[in-house]
Amino acid sequence: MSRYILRRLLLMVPTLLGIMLLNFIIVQAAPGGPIDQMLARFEGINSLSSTRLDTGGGEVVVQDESRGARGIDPRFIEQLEAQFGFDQPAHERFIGMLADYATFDFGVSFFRDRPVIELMIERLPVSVSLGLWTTLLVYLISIPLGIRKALRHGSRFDVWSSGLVIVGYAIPGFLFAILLIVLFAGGSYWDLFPLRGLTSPNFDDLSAWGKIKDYVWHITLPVIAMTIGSFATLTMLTKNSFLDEIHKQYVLTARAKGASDQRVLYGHVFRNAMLIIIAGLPGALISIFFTGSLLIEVIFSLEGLGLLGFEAVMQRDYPVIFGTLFLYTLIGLLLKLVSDLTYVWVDPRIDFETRES
Amino acid sequence: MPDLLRLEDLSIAFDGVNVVDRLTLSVGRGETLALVGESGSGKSVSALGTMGLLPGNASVTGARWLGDTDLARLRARDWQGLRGGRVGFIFQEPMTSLNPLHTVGKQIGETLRLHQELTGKGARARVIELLEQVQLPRAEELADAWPHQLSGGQRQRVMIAMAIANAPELLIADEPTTALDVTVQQEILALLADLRDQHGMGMLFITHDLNLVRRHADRVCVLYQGREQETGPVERVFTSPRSAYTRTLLEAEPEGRPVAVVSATPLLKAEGLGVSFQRPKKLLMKRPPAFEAVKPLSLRLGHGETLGIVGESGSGKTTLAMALLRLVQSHGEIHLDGSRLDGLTGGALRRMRQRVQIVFQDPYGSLSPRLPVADIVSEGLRFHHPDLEESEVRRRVADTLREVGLPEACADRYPHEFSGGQRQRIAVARAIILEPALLVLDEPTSALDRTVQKQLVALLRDLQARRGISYLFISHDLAVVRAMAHRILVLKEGEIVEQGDCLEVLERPRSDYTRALVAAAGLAPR
Amino acid sequence: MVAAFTKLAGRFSPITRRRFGVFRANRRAWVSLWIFGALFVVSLAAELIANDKPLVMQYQGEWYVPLLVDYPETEFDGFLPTTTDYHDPFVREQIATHGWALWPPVPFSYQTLDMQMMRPSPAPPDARHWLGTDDQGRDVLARVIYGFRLSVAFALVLTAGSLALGVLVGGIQGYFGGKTDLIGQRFTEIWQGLPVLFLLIILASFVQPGFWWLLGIMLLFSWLGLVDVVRAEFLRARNLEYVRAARAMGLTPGLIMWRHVLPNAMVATLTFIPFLFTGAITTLTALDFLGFGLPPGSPSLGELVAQGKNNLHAPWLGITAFVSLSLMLSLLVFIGEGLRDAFDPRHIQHAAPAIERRPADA
Amino acid sequence: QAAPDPKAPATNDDRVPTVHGLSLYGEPALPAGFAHFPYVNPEAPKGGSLTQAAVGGSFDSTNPFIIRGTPAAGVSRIYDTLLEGNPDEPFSLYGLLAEGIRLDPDREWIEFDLRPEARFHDGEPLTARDVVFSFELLTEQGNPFYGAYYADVESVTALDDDTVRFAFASTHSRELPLIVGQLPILPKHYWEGRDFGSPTLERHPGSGPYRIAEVDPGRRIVYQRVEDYWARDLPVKRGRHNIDRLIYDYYRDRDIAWEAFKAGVLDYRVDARAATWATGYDFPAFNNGLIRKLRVPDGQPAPMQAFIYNLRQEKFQDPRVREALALTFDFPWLNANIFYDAYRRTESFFQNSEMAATGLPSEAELEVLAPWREQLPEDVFSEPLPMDHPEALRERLRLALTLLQEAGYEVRDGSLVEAETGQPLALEVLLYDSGLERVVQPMLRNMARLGIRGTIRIVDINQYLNRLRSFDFDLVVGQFPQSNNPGNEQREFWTSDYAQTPQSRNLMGLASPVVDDLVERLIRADSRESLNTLTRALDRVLRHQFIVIPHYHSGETRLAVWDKFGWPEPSPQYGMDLEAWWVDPERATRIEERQQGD
Ligand SMILES: Nc1ncnc2c1ncn2[C@@H]1O[C@H](COP(=O)(O)OP(=O)(O)OP(=O)(O)O)[C@@H](O)[C@H]1O
Ligand SMILES: Nc1ncnc2c1ncn2[C@@H]1O[C@H](COP(=O)(O)OP(=O)(O)OP(=O)(O)O)[C@@H](O)[C@H]1O
Ligand SMILES: [Mg+2]
Ligand SMILES: [Mg+2]
Repeated sequence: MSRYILRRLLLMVPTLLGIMLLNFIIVQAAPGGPIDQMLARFEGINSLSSTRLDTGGGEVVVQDESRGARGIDPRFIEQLEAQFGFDQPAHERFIGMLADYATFDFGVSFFRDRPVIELMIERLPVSVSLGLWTTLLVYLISIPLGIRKALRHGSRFDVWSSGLVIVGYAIPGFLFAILLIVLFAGGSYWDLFPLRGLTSPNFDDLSAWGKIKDYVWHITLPVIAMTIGSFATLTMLTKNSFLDEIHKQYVLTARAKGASDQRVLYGHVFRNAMLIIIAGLPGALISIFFTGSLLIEVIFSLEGLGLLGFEAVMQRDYPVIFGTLFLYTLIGLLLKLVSDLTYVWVDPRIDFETRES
Repeated sequence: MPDLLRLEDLSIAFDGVNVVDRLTLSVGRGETLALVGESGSGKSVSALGTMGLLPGNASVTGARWLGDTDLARLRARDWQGLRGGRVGFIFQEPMTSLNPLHTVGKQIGETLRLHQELTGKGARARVIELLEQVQLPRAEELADAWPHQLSGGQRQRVMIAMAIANAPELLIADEPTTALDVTVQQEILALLADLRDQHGMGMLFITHDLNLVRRHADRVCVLYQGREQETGPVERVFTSPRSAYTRTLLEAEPEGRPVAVVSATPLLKAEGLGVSFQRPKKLLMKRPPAFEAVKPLSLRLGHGETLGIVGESGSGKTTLAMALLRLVQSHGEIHLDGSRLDGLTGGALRRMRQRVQIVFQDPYGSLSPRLPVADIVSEGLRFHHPDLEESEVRRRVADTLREVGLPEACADRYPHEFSGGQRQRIAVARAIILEPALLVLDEPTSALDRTVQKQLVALLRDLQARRGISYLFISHDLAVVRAMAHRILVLKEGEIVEQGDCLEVLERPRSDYTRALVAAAGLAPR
Repeated sequence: MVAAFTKLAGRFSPITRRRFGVFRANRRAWVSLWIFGALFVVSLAAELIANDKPLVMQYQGEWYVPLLVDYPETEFDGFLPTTTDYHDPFVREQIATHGWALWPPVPFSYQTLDMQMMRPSPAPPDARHWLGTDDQGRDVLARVIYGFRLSVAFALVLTAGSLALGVLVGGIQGYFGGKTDLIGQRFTEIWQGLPVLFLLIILASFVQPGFWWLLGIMLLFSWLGLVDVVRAEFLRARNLEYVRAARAMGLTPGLIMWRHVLPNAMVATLTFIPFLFTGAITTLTALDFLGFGLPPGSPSLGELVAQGKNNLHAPWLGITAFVSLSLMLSLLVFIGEGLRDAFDPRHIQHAAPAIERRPADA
Repeated sequence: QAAPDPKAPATNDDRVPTVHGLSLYGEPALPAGFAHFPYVNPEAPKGGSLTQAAVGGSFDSTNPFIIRGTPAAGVSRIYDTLLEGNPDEPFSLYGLLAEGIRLDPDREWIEFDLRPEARFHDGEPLTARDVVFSFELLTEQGNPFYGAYYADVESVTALDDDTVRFAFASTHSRELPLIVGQLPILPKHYWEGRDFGSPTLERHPGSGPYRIAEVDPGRRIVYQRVEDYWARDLPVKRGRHNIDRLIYDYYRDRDIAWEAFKAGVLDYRVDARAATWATGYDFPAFNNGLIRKLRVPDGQPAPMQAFIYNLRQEKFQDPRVREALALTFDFPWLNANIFYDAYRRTESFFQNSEMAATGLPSEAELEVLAPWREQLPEDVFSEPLPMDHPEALRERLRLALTLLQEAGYEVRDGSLVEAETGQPLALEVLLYDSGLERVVQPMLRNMARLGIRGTIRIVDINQYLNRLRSFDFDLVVGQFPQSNNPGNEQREFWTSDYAQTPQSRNLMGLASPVVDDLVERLIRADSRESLNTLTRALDRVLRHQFIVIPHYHSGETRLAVWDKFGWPEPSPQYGMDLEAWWVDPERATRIEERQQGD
């Protein structure tokens, strides 16, 4: 096994390389680079507000009137190119980037002029908060619910709980988020929760308990909005895989031993049914932590990694794009390895090494 | 003294089809009641029904009493205390009945914990003790093994250990010794008898082995097609059976000998074939030496010949068979019909496989749960003979099913809807329908009653005579081996202790082990 | 109809019949299937239900079939030599005085702007627009009908495609294991790392991404979600006894995977189907958001969601989108459950609990 | 003409009088020694706070002068400028940092006498060296915009501690001296030795009425009124900067900001959407009279928002085609059905101002246009403005069809083709924001009725700009913002020099000698009167050429505020001055109880 792990770890290097290379090529090939972005700023067009994450309502176009681009000095463009390193050929830039990445130096954002790593660390609290609580809630609710549904397959409880999670899934998360805000944070109905942010402005002055309360108070709505859609798949997955297992002979054995339902389910069936749930975990985690919360972040004016990555793409902020990509990929690969190892831990019959002829 | 277990007019139906019809029986304290009967007659179902372990589509009616407890009115919580505590249950198919993801020790430990609240070191010691009681070799090591690392007989012993762990009042043993060689069988039954005598344990002993009934049961109840034929003391039933069915049952005994081999050109030849399994490595420790399940050995099997493989449970019979078929990693040479089998891969290996078929020791596990029987049986045929017409395929499936004694109507049912013996026959049907050149049979008759056994043996011999099939026949049942095998090979701890002509070995065993085996078998003289 | 079905089923093998029986016995699934089928069939005939042209009409004694033929307005004594706008008050007036017209139940198509409406859009539901209008003055009901068709078609193809690819790749990796798995997985990882957004941007610089383009691009990536679970299930299943049995029989790996492993490793896949399906629909939404969606004006449920977001003061937009989506998903999940039951060999009708909570024989 | 020696001492001779203010044309309206701007409330109470939303994104910089980083909203207010504008006049500036102003009558240089009491927030005096430093800093290291904006400034010299002189390279621009007065002054002692080019979040000192109090990127920025602001009693500042705390809360989503306003987290809201303005005000706070809606007239020319033709394309060469296409834009329907009648049609390029042409050309205009009579269509001289186009859609279509037919098009098989070549007329509207789709779709639909195949193409912003740069479009939506003092920028808008310059505002690629001439004359106009004549003439020429399909404008700012503010009424003529608002302490306490804190 340790040989296998070592091999997997070694293989991460070419995998990462491949991903970075492909991304490098594709990103460069896409129309509109950072220079164009800079030029767009002269036009008074902010590439971020022009995405459809937020349309002004389509009535009037807003342009900054004072800053007409009065013929941009070509020298300035050259200067920008040099600054961004575009005066070097692509392959040299790529190699340079890799060399930096090898030492975990992710460079400096083009537009924010701050180290990428710093930007990411700054965004971490939001992403971790959302990701952690969402994952916890979803798993803590969906799995027992799924099990219960499996037990009562076809019952009325099964039907209405299915209905509930499905409806939750079908509600577009961002609409739900807005609904929550209108209902519970806006000025029209109940004004119970804050509208934005992770903490209050006076967070630092609060007592420890006050801090916790403040944090919970802020995180409630975003987490609800994020989880609402996530129950369905996991619940149904749990239910179905339990249904699959629950009739197996070993369950009978466990019952013949006098084990209670709970014990049978959680002690015996669970482990057997858990495999696919684990299999889906790395993907779910990555998306919850790094991308899944984009719209929620926008709506609750939170600054998380999802937004960082998206903005970087829209702005063509290459260092941030590649930095975040590198990190997500690396974490993704590690998570995958961990989940593979959990397979073996859960089901000792699984082995990766033997090859089927 | 009130009976320990009393069933009155127990009827069981699946989706409206009656499989047990007004069965009445009782088991007293310290008494062994043997439940015998044809395969598929409802023995297992009755036992499961008694304990409320049948699936939801079964309806159970009639009175069931355990001592003063009315089982028909028991609440879930009370069942929990009863099962595994007052009543031990040994399932018929040990290979599939263990939780594949828990170690053996943990599964036995759980029983202890549930009913004796024994945990930690104490539990562990008791587990080892139990495993030793049931004659499991290397008990310390195997307690940490997963079920799939155990041989069939070993798993069965784990089941038994689990059932007796809490010294139950009543033990329901559904074919508890089918996978055990006769010597171990003896000891296990002695152990059970011990328990019976010490704790006054009552035992419902389901079996098809009449020898065992004769030796170990007090009373016997004969079932036929879900109906009770007769019940009475063993002596009486065996000496003067009242029902016609009992009589046929008693008379049936595999007999005769296979036809002599025509050509002795070897079909299968193995040279220095060995299999070893890696033992788990403890953290920071050096890896212990691999466990040699089959030590390098050589064997040969001629065209139209049957080689019987017998030996202690856990001696490597199954592993050897698997190795010969290239289903486990092995080393050494294997020749089939003159060509090397080891080293073959892909298509070439697959083509070989058409000529070599196997009946697994664990029929339940080897049947795809989501395929109906008709598909299971016809699959190989359709694949290897794609030119066959649909009607022809169907006809041959029906024929084969009939030949192994299964009603045609069962073709559309799923494997789990059968009795243990029926499943075994499905597995046999699947193998013989292809008419291979070599057929490996791993305990093909363990779950069959004498009548069906006899029928099957006759069928196999007939096939051999007609098609010149070679058999590799693994069994604990020396009577069946004698009826099937030309030559015999005795395995112990992965090594061949003896081989030679079947009758020769059985009548004049040379090694001590064989001698003990033959003696324990108590083969009827012929 | 039901009888015909039953008769048809009679010609199948008993096991199929049995499965069919189980499926039918699940009333929820059965009804869901019918509703879904009906909705889809209806939406296929969307042109007959929601259209801005009369189906047939008579004008000055002559017959016209505007549904099929484009008549210039000059035909009705107007001055425009181009296809008639039958909502134009002048044309309406002409038809009213010189003939009659049979309109579809919803007299608007998905892109009809209601030029005669005299209240601001988005307008709440009323007799003219049963589900109101969207922020461009188009009839929401008509858009839902067409959008349902488009979205379902998109989702159907995408789901089928990603299912096939995901199961294939995941299955091969899981079943063969070893090097195949090791290398295959690295390739999927690299593939997964491709920047979809940038590919879309590049694509959008060449073509106006239409239905098929989006489908293609999405198909390239949507299967990745399935690979891991399928692989895990295959990794486990390949060690099971019946798979070994199948191998011993000499079946090809493909066949073993297809007939033995897959049916028993389908839990996750089957569960995911309805979600993949609706996921495909919401993918369209997301793309619309980022501006890489279907061409402007296309009726997609995703676009409706976006409208709902941008017009919070018009809740009927969001609600309609939400109701259509959840209706569709519920139907699919229920159908999926029915199918699962039908293929579950141990399915027990009128499900008694799998684990007792009452006396066992009750 | 020789530039004056920059080293020359302050030109205190009588030829150049020292004045208190400048106006683009003529004299500033307020006399020297005026007490305060006429519209302000000099007794306005000080105190309170105003929270408003900054929507869309975040900020990561408190330096608004550089190209990198996203500066925080409102951050320029921490700096003072040399001169301060009076919103009650079209374009007049009065001394703020400058106590006295001397403008060379030949407009070759300008000198400012700085007020000795001027102080930065950290107490350091503000001197001429700071002015020179600021100019150099901004033009060299700042946003390239400054370099371009002040390109005609040849040199800046500190003549002594309190006097600074700007020398100009050309004397063409009337505006330049005034623009110079708008230069923000940064503290030299602070910035020396700091990296100006990269964005930071430090609370830089300025000299203005507010300083940065709190910086919380992604969430808010707070400005605190400087209690002992050195200029607080100057006439240009009296009665202004009354509110203690100006807070910008950042929201990424417009709708959430709206909710925040409803909840009372925000005090002040500019409502950009007609729909919310018309229907959204139905929530407890509003119904209880805690919120006031007000509409402040813009006082500025409304920007010309329009579909812009790419005149480089063959198909748009014929003005009749352009006119016909413009006829398909059915504004009344749009206004009634989409915009809750919130907008007015834009007709002129100088809409909403005295510079717009109306009716028949005046004598003066005729005179201006006379030399070009040959090149111009007769309509320019004979037809009154606005153009006589029918309102009813059917009639517009009829007219459009006629025009198209005149231009050589005909309908074949339902589609409009050029009769000679058989080439169908098809066009694509290029957008980067789907929000405008609803403005475009109805027009395309009407075009379809003429047999014109119109499509919308929505691409991301980068590609959008790329395509603009390569002139690869048919129709885009664009804007021509106008100030009350059109000047140099008109060249970039209309002249042939810019027709082929990528990224210029002359997107349509207009290249007309008439227009070029009018623009040049306009820039040199020496009085308001002649300026107006020239803009009207230009407007007339442009409108008769149908170079755009004009949209609509609102002409006012729609505001909603929690009812705790007072503001000057009437609002200054040429735009609102939020700095003159104040918080009414009594109402504020009542209101703030009902508001939610954040
Ligand atoms: N789940 C089920 N559904 C339908 N029929 C079943 C089911 N389980 C068992 N049967 C049928 O019930 C009958 C009795 O089965 P049972 O398992 O009791 O046989 P048995 O006497 O134990 O036979 P064997 O000796 O082969 O184990 C068989 O004919 C079998 O086909
Ligand atoms: N996968 C495995 N890993 C480790 N040990 C194994 C494995 N499979 C089998 N063994 C061990 O190999 C030995 C031989 O097993 P095998 O199944 O061949 O026995 P058998 O002769 O068939 O016995 P039985 O009669 O009980 O079926 C046993 O001791 C068993 O514990
Ligand atoms: Mg049985
Ligand atoms: Mg064995």
